[in-house]
Amino acid sequence: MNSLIPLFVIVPLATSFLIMILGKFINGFQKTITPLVLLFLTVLSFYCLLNNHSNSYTYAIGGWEPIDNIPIAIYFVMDGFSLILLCIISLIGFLASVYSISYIAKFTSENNFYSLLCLMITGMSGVVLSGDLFNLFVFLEISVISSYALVAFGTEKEELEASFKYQVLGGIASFIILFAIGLIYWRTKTLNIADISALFHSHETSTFDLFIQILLISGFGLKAAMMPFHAWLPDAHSSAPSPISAMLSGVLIKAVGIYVIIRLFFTMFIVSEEISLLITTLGTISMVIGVLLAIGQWDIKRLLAYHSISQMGYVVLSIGIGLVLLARGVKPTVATLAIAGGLFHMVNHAVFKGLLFLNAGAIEHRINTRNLKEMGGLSKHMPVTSGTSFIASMAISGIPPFNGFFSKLIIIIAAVQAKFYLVAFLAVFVSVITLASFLKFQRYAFYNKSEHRSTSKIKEVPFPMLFSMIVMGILCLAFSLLAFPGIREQILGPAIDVLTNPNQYVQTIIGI
Amino acid sequence: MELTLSILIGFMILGAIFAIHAKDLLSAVITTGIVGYSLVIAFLLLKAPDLAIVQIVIETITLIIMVAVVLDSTREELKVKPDFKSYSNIVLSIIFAAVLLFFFVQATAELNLFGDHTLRMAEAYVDQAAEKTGSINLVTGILFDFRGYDTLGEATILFAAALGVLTVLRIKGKK
Amino acid sequence: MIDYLNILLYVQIALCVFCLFRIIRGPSIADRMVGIDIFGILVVGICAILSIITKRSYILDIGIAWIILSFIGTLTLAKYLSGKKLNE
Amino acid sequence: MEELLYIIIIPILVGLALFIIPGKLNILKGVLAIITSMICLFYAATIFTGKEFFYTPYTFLNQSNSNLIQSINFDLIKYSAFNIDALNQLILLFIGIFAFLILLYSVIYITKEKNFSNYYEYFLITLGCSFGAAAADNMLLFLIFWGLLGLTLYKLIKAYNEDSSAAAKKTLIIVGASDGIMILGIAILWRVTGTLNMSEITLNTTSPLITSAFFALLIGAFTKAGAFPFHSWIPDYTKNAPASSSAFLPASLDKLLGIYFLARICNYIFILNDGLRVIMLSLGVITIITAVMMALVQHDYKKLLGFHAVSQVGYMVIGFGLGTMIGVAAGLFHMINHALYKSGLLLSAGCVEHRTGKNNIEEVGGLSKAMPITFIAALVFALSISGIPPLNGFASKWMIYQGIIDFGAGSGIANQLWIVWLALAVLGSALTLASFIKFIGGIFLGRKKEEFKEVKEVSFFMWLPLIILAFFCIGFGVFASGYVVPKLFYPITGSFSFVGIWQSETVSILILASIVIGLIIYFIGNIKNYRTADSFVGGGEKMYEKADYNAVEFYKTISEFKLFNYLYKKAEEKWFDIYDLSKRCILWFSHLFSDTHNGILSNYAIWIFAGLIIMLLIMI
Amino acid sequence: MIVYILCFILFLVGLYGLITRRNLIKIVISLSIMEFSVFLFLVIIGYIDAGVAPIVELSNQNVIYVDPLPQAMVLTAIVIGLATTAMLLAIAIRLYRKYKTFDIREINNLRG
Amino acid sequence: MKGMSIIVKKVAQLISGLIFLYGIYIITHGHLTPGGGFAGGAIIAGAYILNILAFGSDAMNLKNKEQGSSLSESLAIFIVLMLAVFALFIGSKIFFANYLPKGQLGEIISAGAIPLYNIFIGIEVAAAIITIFLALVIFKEEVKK
Amino acid sequence: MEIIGFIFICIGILFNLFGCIGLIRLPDVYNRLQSATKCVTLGTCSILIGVVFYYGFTNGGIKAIVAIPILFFAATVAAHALVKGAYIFGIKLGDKSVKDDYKDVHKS
Amino acid sequence: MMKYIAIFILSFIFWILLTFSFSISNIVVGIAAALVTSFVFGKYFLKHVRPFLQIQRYYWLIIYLFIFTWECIKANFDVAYRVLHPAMPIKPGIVKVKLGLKTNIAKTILANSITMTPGTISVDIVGDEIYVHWIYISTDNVEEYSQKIAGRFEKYIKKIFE
Ligand code: NA
Ligand code: NA
Repeated sequence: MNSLIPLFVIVPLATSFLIMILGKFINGFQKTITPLVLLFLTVLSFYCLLNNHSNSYTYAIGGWEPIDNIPIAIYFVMDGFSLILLCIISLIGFLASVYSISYIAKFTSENNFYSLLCLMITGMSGVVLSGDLFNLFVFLEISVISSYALVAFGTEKEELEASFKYQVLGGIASFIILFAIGLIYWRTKTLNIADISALFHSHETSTFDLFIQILLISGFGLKAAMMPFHAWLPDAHSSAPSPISAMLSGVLIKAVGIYVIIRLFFTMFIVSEEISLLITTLGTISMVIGVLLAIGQWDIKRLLAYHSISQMGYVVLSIGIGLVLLARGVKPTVATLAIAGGLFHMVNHAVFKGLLFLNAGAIEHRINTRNLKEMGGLSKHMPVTSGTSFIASMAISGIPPFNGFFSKLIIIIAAVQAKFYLVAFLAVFVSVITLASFLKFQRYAFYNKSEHRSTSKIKEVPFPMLFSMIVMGILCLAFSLLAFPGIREQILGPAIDVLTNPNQYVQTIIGI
Repeated sequence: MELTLSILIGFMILGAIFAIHAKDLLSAVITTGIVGYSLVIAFLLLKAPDLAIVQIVIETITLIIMVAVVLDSTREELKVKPDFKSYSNIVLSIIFAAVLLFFFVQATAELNLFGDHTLRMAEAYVDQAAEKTGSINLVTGILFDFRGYDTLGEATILFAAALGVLTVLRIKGKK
Repeated sequence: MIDYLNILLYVQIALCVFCLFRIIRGPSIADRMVGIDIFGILVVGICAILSIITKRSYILDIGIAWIILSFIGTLTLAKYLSGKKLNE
Repeated sequence: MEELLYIIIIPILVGLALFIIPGKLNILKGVLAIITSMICLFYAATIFTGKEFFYTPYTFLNQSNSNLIQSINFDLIKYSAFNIDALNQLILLFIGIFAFLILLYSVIYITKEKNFSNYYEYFLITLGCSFGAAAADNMLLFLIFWGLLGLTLYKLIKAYNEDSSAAAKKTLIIVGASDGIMILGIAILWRVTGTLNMSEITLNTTSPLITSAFFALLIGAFTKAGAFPFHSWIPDYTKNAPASSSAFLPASLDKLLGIYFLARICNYIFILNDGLRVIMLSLGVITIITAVMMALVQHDYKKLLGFHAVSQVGYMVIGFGLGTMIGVAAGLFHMINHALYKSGLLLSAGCVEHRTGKNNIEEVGGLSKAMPITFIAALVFALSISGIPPLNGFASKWMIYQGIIDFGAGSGIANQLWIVWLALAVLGSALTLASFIKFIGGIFLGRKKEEFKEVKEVSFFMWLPLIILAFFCIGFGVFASGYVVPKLFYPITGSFSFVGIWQSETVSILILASIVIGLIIYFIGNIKNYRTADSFVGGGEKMYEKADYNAVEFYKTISEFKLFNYLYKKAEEKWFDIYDLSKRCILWFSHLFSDTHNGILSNYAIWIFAGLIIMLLIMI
Repeated sequence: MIVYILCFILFLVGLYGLITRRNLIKIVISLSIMEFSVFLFLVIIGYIDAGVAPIVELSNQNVIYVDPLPQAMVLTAIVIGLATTAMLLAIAIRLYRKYKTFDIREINNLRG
Repeated sequence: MKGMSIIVKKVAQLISGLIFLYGIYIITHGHLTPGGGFAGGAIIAGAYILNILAFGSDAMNLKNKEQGSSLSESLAIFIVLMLAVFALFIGSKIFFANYLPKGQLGEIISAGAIPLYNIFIGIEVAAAIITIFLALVIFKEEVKK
Repeated sequence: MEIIGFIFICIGILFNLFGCIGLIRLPDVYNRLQSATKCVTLGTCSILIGVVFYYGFTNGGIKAIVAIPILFFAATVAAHALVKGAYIFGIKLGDKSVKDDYKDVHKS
Repeated sequence: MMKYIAIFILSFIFWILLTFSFSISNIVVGIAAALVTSFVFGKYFLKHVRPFLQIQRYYWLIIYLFIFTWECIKANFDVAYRVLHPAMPIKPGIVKVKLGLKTNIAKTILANSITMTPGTISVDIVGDEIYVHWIYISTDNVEEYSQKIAGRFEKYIKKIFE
């Protein structure tokens, strides 16, 4: 298993370069190789996920062994938590790339698109696997820089504007993160997360620790688009080409935002109750305000983008509750439940939000508008799009039997168990407004009659796009199974073990 | 040393403020270049020759790119009347700066002073590193051996940026 | 001797302030370009002195690099003045 | 015991399988669906006649290597997934009956609706889920089935135009919201009791936490059943959905389940205190009065029926609010009765719509000769809902009055106010009668229009269910005290002193009074109407319009009162609709926040640093 | 300590520019200035008073070298900075072509 | 006249080759002196940029240089990756292991694979910067009708 | 040797100082270019010669020697390009100027 | 072909000067680097490279360097005087200087020499004339100042480059 770890980075990276080298000479190379490679990665990641047996696997790049128990190499660390992320990265990546075969055909420079897509996946895999703070930053930059370019891929006014704002705000985040990494290095003289964790755990929390924790919350919160650091997201996610929106909302904000926050705060820092409460609060605020912003939107993709903020709020608040309970040292079972709910919802969100963006893309592909007011009556002409988008809408709104229901259920139950009644209530409230705004989407896009155009000529989208949407629709149902005992232990269990037991992570690397 | 460096940084701050306020973009670009070059001197003083040489080239390349952009567009700074918003932004940012500075001083009060640094991770990168990597330039040794993976990432970022620039600047987005 | 050289180094660094003054003061854009050009040359001197102080000849490499790049940078600026695109 | 599994799984599986059959073979789908529903009915009857039992079909093995997770008591199916007691048995049986009858009706009705794909699929899934919800003991399982019902409810409206898609949206939002709130209630219950099985929980509503759990669950029940203030989806739904859908879900199945759950929470899970009873009873009478007032002024006969579907729920709420044996039995009885006559009414309305294609009372008329069977059935249903003896509506309303009077003997505040509850309930009944005179008169009586010359009676499969339902109405009325109530409700509530129908003079007088008042109100309202109609005799085309009963006139009469005028106006602006109120409120906030996202980059940067600084200020 | 503070002030100057300027190029410049300060900060952290530049002297074994790790990090970060700046400028020039202005408040189609 | 004045052109002809060589020097001495692939690559790019500035891109037949440079960029970084991957097959069989013999310290040919990395990173950086530069200066917006 | 080198360096810095003063004092951009580039370049060359004396005939010394012609060419060409650019850009000669022969050439 | 060889030799010398090491490996790498340089940049090198290969020209070059240095120092003090003098005695302007040189490289070197000499800076070369910005125009006579500005170097440059 250990020797498989570097493949997650090497393979997409090599693909990205190969596309630029061979894509010019071999016709259709880019759109063949990318889905194939990502399918391979998907299979690989699921193979690892199903065989990891709650272990952490490490890989010292360059083969440098620790000296005096100080790790000096950059480590790949693959454990239950990073595997979940790897799986959704490669899975959504695969589906988005299949979808792109038809979707991107209308753009020029397809090679660049696929190459950047592979780079983005490389970056995310690198972030998720890296056990080194600075290396994590580097891979984060790979993924965000390729996403900057991909957002502007269409080179229309809005896309460029969105990309610029995204870059400026993302740049602020990067500097804050780098600054915080510098401060951490100043304090600990090391960059290895496990080593830093061991050092931080050996002395009391000080003002300095709080300062860097807050810096990192801001920095990675910006990448994760938590309120009030969210402003770039609706622009960027709505302007990007749809498969990219699916990647951005479905995976990127999780891999470079939420994942890192969780990893750092569970594994690296000694977290105080106050900071955990702060994280919970941020999550709650994002959840509520995100959805309030979403419901007023008439641009589908903007609506979806604001929902990403809101849904990430669920994840963050749930993880935050887990963190609070762990910090208080009470009710470990509820903490586990909260973390499970958060992770579960994160996985679910990847699927249904990815699907929703693909649906939006399908609609845009056929009728060239994102404005709900200009749509209508599409359910007859685009039955698959309509059906899958209904599934996804219900899933994100938390209607049974779709996956979103179960994760929200767990989150609400955990919040109530932890006596966060207000948070639980708000979670329900937001869920209802989510439902309302997705029914609005359903109503205006698929059911109403359209006054603006004759719908008779509209056809369903081509097969590759349908394929991705159908698979994601099935996944929306299938991921419900993660709520059930047996499956849940297999998939989410190792991740939760990793998070609730940071020593394991540290010991795997330092080997004390 | 500390004094020289402080003066140099003060010089940079001055340049930076001017760059931000310059009435024309080319002046701003040039001043940014000066600030970047001052950074090189700082790197030299701080015994970071590798950084110095990289910063020179990168700063110059940045300057050239910026000039190309300004040349293609305009060097006029916007002629806008400052409104309430711009004044309030100035006030806000000064308040932010003050508060952040306060917290920074608070937070870093307990850390080691300038020039007083110990090694932990880097100890292995320095101790017999030349024998381990074969490179007497320790920074290169780190970059391509101990942390070669970072460097691969870094080169990939440059690749991504070049690809991104090509992508953004292609003439037609759609067929 | 090294101490004296240090003083010279600081003098040389201090001379850079003149360039900054010219850059800030202007008045024309060409003045600013002159400022940055001179700055580039002054820094080569800094490198040279530093090289002696630290007894590291490789700092001269940095100086040479600086000469070259400062030259290219100034040419770019000059080309700006001549009103042509950079590739014309 | 396996029957239970069959009635849940078979319809769902068949429903899913029907998706594969192409839409052209709709008849085949219908036949398969009928067969399925017959099987279900058979099993439901078997369960009804059988014993009470707990049933856990399958327990997942915990194969976890994570001890922490194992220790969480979070399993959907623990040990008692389903619980069948007398109440469930009754509900399951009637779900089976209604499904079968309405499906019978649908075969012809739905074939005409060309655009309606997947009707049978969702119908059968609904059926299976209803069985599941009615039988579930584990609250999460219950919640899943319950939530699925909302989904199929949404799918059973054919959302083809502006209004119907809006109605569909509104429906699912309200139902979904209530489901969400129920999750909160269930979560709190779990937190307080540590179990998810309804059968294990009995709680005194002492602490605020438990009370809020009660309200959370109450909202769920109220929404499903359609009680004030969560009723507003029903009229829109009935107006826009095909009649068979309305008859199936809001009129029968949702009522059965909603009231079933209301009964569960009011009488099994929670022990209500006096304050809660006042609230329950108030909500009951408010529901009755407001809904019937709205019904009075409707032009669309399907929507009118929708408001009545709300109004009648008030009686049931009163029944459970009383909490006495007779009250509960009355509530349940009224639930069954209501489901019978209301689905009958909606199906009749569907027949009329099927033949005429018109929805407005003013646009149809004089159909009694053309559609005699429908007319007679509708008349039975109308009389029944208006509480005319000896029909079933009378029997259950009477039991409720009886219950209120009995309740008045108690000492709590709720008991002291018994006369208020009684008076308003009677008034509601009177108004119901008034509006149904309009319904029958407007559709079936009066002058027949030229355009409906060719209108014929509906086909056998459509009127057969009507007749069956009508017979049920009559039978449940006639044999109420002797057979129906003891047989159906004594097993649930225990036997109580059921006072014979004609034995209580007070109650009889009350019933008569309500009839008289209703007639008076109706005729006062129509005096002007008749006069104008007279003056137009022989007046060409206009004659047809004015010669019929006119709901507009009726509305004018009522709205001559300034207060009513004002209230109706506000109601038209949807000021009393909780959905529209919250929508306005939320959109206001939405616009507020939207305006701050003005696209100015420096603002966004300021937010970032302000956020950073605020966090620093709080933490350090 | 003063060095750190001045370094942070340089960062704050960048922040100031970012918030108060509305010209795309000025915003890019402000980001560059923030970038400079972060680089400087990292290098200062690794500085050792008695140290020499981290290039091994084969003749002399007993020397202390300044910490080369922050230098390696900054080297990486400098190149990342170039990449970011290039991307930003490419988009800025493209935006200028579309809008004929560098005013970020005019380039404001995405709101709400 | 294309390009800059005759003085600039002559001097550019004279020293651009030397600048290129200086870039190679910086790259190949990356493990001995300051500099390396990044600095050297950028200097090489500088040599090209100098020529473009002095003569104009037409004189240099740069119509397809952009594609060419992006191709060589891709190729170079692909080789860098492959150098790292070769480690999986040679020696300790670990990704990014320095598998070549270390050689004599301070010699130009030493430090195992580091000079190789430096060279290809240098090519990559040079090509990337040239690509960016060309994209920025040669770029023309489509004329809107 | 070191003393000679030191003297060269001192001279160089003195030249630099003159150049910088010229940069501040002189009236127009052409004059500033005049004094500044020349003085500073010569000054820096002088410093480099000083370095040569310090290092002697070693790697460092040779490098300093190599640097001198490069600096010479770079600085002169840069100054020339700047002055021409400034003229084409339209920056007027200062008030003190007495002659402008280039005016006619540039116009044509 | 010639220019490829010239740049190869020049590069190799440059390499040796830069590294100043005569180990085999360094020379091998140097040759490789010079080859690459000549291969990549050969076509951009000066067109007429024959003068580079004639030894006698280097003799004049060295002489020229001394003269040039001397002139520079002289002029430098002159400029320093003008700059430091409180009254700033300058009389700047652009003058046209006639040249007797033919090849572009020679003109370029001359122009550079003029530029490098403090007090004068060449603005442009147009045909056989070189326009010079002069900080102190001492005379109005074209011949006179041509001699003063260019004449000092012209003959040496002619010998070296033509
Ligand atoms: Na529409
Ligand atoms: Na009528």
